[in-house]
Amino acid sequence: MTPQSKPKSKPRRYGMVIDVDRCTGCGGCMTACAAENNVAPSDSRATARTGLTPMLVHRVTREGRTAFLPVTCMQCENETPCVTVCPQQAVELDKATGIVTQMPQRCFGCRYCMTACAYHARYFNWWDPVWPPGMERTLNPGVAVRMRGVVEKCNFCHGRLHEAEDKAAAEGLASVNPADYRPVCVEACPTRAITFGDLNEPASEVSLAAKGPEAFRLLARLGTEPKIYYSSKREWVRDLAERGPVERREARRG
Amino acid sequence: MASSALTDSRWIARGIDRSAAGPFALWLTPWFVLLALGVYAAWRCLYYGLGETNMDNRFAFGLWIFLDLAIIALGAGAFFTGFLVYLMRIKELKAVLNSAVVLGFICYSGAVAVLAIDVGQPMRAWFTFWHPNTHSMLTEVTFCISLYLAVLAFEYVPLVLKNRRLRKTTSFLVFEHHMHIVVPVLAAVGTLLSFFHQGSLGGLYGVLRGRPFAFREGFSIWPTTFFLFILSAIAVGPSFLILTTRLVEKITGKKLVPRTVFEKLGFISGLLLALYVAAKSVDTLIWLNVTSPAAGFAPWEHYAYRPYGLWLMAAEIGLFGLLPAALLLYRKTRERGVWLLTGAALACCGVMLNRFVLTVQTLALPTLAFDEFMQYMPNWQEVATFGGVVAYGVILYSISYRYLPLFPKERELAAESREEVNHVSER
Amino acid sequence: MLRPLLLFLAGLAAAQIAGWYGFPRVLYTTHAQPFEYRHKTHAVKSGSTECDGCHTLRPDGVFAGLPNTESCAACHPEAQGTTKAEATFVKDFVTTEKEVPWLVRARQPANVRFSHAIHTKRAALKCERCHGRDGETDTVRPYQQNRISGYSRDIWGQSISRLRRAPNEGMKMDDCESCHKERGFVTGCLGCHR
Amino acid sequence: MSKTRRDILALGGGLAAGIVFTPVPWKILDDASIWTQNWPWIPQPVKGPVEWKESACTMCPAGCGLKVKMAGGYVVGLSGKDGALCALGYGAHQMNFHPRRLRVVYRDGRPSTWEAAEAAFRKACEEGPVAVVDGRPSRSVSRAYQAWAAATKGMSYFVARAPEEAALVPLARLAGAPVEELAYDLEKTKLVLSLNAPLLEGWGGPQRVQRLWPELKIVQAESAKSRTGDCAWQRVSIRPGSEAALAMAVAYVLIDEKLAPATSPRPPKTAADHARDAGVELNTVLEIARALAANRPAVVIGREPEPAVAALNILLGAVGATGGVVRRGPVSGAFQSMDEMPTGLRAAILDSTVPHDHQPSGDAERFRFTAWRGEDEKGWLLPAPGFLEENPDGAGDALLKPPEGVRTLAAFLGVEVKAIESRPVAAERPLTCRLAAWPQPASSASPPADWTGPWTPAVLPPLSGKLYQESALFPAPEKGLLA
Amino acid sequence: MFPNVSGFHYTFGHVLFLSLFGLVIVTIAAAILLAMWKTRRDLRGNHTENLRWHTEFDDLPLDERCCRHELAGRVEARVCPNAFDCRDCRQYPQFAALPTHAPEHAFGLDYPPNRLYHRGHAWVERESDDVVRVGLDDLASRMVGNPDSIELPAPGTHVEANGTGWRMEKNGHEFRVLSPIDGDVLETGGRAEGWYLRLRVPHGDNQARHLLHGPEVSGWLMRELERLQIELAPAGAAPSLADGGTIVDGLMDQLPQADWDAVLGRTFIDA
Repeated sequence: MTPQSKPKSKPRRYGMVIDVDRCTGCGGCMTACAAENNVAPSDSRATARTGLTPMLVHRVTREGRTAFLPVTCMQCENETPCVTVCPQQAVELDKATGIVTQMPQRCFGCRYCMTACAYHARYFNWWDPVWPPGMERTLNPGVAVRMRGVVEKCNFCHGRLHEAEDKAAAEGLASVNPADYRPVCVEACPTRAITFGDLNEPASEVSLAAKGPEAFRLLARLGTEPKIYYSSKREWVRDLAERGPVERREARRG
Repeated sequence: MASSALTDSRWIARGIDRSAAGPFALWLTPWFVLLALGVYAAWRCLYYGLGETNMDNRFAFGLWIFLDLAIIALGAGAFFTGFLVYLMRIKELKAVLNSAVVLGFICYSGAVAVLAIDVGQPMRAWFTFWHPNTHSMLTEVTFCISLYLAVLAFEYVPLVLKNRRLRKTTSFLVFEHHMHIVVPVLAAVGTLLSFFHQGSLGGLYGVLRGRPFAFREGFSIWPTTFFLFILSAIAVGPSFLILTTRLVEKITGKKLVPRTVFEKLGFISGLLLALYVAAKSVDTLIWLNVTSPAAGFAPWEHYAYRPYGLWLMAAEIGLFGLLPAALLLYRKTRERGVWLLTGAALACCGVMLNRFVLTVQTLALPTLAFDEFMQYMPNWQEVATFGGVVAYGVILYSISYRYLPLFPKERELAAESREEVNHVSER
Repeated sequence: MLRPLLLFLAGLAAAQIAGWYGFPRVLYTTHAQPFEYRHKTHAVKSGSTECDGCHTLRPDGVFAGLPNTESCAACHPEAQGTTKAEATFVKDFVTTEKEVPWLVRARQPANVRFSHAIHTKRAALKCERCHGRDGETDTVRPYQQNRISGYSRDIWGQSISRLRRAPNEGMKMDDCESCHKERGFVTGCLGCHR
Repeated sequence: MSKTRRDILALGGGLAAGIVFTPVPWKILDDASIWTQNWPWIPQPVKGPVEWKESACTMCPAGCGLKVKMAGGYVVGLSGKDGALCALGYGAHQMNFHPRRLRVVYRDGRPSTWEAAEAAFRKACEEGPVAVVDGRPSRSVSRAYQAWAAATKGMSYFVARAPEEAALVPLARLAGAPVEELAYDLEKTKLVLSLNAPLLEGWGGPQRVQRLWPELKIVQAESAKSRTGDCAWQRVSIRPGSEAALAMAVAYVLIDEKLAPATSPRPPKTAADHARDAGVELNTVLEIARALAANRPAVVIGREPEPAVAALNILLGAVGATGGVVRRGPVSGAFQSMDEMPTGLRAAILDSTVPHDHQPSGDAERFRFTAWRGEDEKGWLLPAPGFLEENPDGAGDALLKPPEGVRTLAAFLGVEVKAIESRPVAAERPLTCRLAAWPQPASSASPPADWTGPWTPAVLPPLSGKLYQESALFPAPEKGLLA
Repeated sequence: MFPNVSGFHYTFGHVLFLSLFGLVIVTIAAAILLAMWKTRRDLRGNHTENLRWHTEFDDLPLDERCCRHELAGRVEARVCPNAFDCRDCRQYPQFAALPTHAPEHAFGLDYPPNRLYHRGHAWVERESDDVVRVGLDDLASRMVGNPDSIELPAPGTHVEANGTGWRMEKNGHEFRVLSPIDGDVLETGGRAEGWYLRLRVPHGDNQARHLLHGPEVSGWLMRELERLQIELAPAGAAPSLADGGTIVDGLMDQLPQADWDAVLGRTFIDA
């Protein structure tokens, strides 16, 4: 091994804190995500249940109050359901970055991981991707286009991570300069509701925000240790972390 | 007429009467039509992608997986009868063994065929063998099922070679003879494999900690559903054999298997079913009081959504569990053909309901506090594809029944009945 | 009993010949390069034997790949020598300002992410490690394409069995991985796939 | 079994057994799966070095600054130069290839030719009068239009005002200032009373209020549920078309409670009556009024031009005050809005920056330059350069080469465009205005009850709203996830 | 899955999984190969005829496998354990010693006592001490009547007891007649001659021990006739075939509608 190859970059744990109180549900993150990650315009036969929305903003209303929760892959860290169930190692928890990576070219489309995901954050390519003639020239070269019959999800804009790594390598840096890498949804949020960074850095903005009193995680009690945190000053929003008692929901449904 | 070259009488074993070629072809025709339809639907799914089906991102598994699980459970009769005959040495079950093997082969090959369409990229299926993730239940399933299918095929071979015409070829005859000698080994291996994949099919859902409705704690890597699936599968396997055999008897109007064998099967089925119900009840209690709350889900909320109410659980344990168990265990009912059949039918429905609940209800229930309960209805492509598999099964079974000795006792039973007739005519 | 045995063996042999000798020839199609190119000559003439003399790395770490016609035209505004190849180049590409449609044997598919920067700068690998001694050749090998997968033959490597192949032969994932293992740089899927 | 059959079996068996020990089955298996990973019919991104350019977004009048990611001569990604773009902006580069992209001349929905269009326009000019309508008057090209219009007989220059600007017209009249010079000083505002104004849905530029929103208190009085209402500090639902009523009710209370100058003229009816007209409780009105008073600087924003709103702002003292409506300028000059077009125009020729929902009044023959076809367009549709296919300023070169058969309005008119060297800096100027009598309320139109659409596309060619829906945002147009 | 394949790690899981998988495959393969190898061996050494007979014997219903001594009434009930081959039956002597009670009665059929009978309805008559004649017994020949074709082994071929003796065809039904005894064909006859084969049989006293004679024959005939009666009843055979009435010659032509395929199969023990 050559000296240049040292020092090895120390493992990172990329994560997010989404300030629900700042989300206006404008959907910028969703289109930005689709454009960045070469998600094709949805098929004419597609429905809200068969579309590809690696980043999906849920509109939640309770007793007239409204909140918008952007939901994406939670990058679970413990017993990552999708990783453990995939029969052919098409999903893995990347040791270097803590990103749960979905490899469409290894995936054979059994969709077991989708049934395993509690957040419905995984999407299946029910059709071949089709762009209007010529529009394929607007595809982002940093991300491979998925074919039909495979599962895809948020990989934290790995294309941008690669660019940042190349840059770091060219500059002779051991690891990525934090300023060079952030997923497009973070950048696309007009209210800067999303904080992104390395949770292994105790001083990083994201680590601090994640430790904040208003921070919470969705379905944390499943014990999968998601790396996407939410925060809100509103208590009823924080209640959305877990499913409340039956009665309350009964009332809400009825 | 027997002598005319048109008929296939030379392929049909001596002394057992089968309908003439014409009617047989007539019987097969509708099934071939259904098969053709199924093939067309399957082709659409492969060619245009799975958007052809009604599955969606929430219902990533649909009708196909549900029915696969169901028929594989029902097909368990194959390995279990083999196990009983060769390892438990219950010789009288030989009367249904051949039929069981064919049924098993049909169920498994059918299931595998549907799976090949169900996955989005069949051509990459072999990745599972090349880069297996040993932590995945699906890996276990894939390995065991593919191997067991091979075993079933090998168990099928001697059966085929027993055909009247083929056995005229000396080498076939001899090979059949020796295959017959090694079949117990295959049966043993088959038992091992089936044990594991029936289990891991259950494990498939038990490990989903993201789906508290299905998630179960367990022993080492295996959740309790692993063991429940094995138990339920071997419990209904024999029942399914009873049903199918009686059905064949009804259709052909022949006695194929001694009544005692049915009762034996019924008893075994009932016994295991009782065991299963007991185990399942305990498991359910633990799940309701420990596992589900620990995951942050109020125990009863899983049943708070119509139509999947508590009645499902009640039906699973009571109507399709205790009742058939009782019917099959209690001698008087067991010996009454009607009750025997009812019991067997209920048992089979029970296991199907169980597989349905685990596959469909699991996905229908919301997990996030702000997502909602969803419904799913298969479309014609899905139904037709599976119909094709059913047709394939019927066709293969009919042909096997016609040309192969599925029921070794048939000849004797026929002779007996002939004697009876004769006595009557004498009196 | 002997006759069938012999026939069986005959079949066995036939299969071996067809599989090992015939199959590779059927599997790949061969395409000639646009015109003859001599790395050696250029190295001598330009006096630079370093690959990155022409195959440069851009500051943002992206590998520029093959030099474009413009940069070649710097030395070849018109034919310098007498070779037919050069004449073709000047006539068809320099004057028309078209890029040469080289058939790149080492091209990886779109789902592969390979950073020359990381490998040549951080890991300080020599180009030869993967590309062999192409820089010293007197000719460019024709491009062989797999009929089924559409890959360049160099991805699989020349030897159909992939046994006993040169260290730089083969650019399949396993090749990348084994090299990474040797150097203790085990990356996840994300490291090399996009 | 016959001898030949046995021979065939033996040979076949040998072949079958032998092939297993050759690369054939295994290599084919491998290559077949690799084939599925690179299906020829799956589009591949363009090859070529990536480089970043700068430009401005032309999808809506806000004109956000862009960083443009380009590869192989195509735009392959966008990001905001200062702050984020909107949901539409991030997909804007795909719009050039939208199925509804206009590539040939259309007349009354039927394909036609440039020659025919030119002939028709020449004829119209002879018969006159003709109007040139511009969407963004501050560009260099606008200057060229103005000059040309001034120099040509029977030719006049109009601008299409963005709705939020149009809403200020009544105030401008009262204040006697050109509406172009008026602006909301929202960056310093503490509370906004919005009357059906879609503040968070692209109002005043897609991201303007978004950015302020976390610190800005919004009281959303709306007659149709909107996302702004969802995110507002307070949501008040009012009867459609009763913006004026609410404004007057609030004004009445302000005066009553001595929260406004006592000398101010009172609205025609009592607070209670106005509240009833608006369909809200009286004490809701009280709360609103007190909130306005308590959170100064506060301002009232109407969706439509509404004198009552202007009057209320004057009472509030929000006119000419920090965080209210301020006057900036001088701008290049006061323009006539196309809403004030005289009747009897022979023809109107519209620049591609004119939103499709702006139609010239009367039966003037219509020549509209646009990059995309709307639903049904009367008159002439003339294919214009699409996104980044012309310089946002109209002068200088563009990042993308426009397709064949596409022309700019400037080229069509044959005016030559000079880049403006220096633009006047917009300096604060005093703005004073007092209310003599309570103005006659206009019959303000409220948004339809089912109005859910984002504002940004609403001011754009209709199809962009469509594309917005087609984008991954709403896989099923009818089942909008946010709707 | 295998070492050096991407994704393989030397973890307990992988190794265990791999070895289990391998073990199972090996077991299956071993079983199949064993069967193939044995097949090959049997095909080499030619006791295939014998093997065929054994498999067919195993398929026979129990009541058709009854021991000759049961037929003779020496024992109450006994199922033959070694495929009607008394030559190497250990218990044969002690059973043969027992007294018999069965009446000798030929039911109007011609069963000369100087002949030995095989369960496949062939008889053996000794010419000299190493030459025998073999023919079709009365019941069988009456049943068949005039066969459409006969396929006899060429002189010099070796036939085996319970192996194929010769083949016949009648009304489209072809069936084989089991050879009652080991021997080499000297000459072939036909229906006209009244015998079908002349065989040179090896020396040895118990060469013919497995053949029926005396009371066994009548007991056996009794059962055969009963069986026939039952089988032919649907086709309208005389009800009292067993008692008194005899079988007309060419029964197959008389009752064409009967299921002769089955009847022949059981008569000549041909699966």
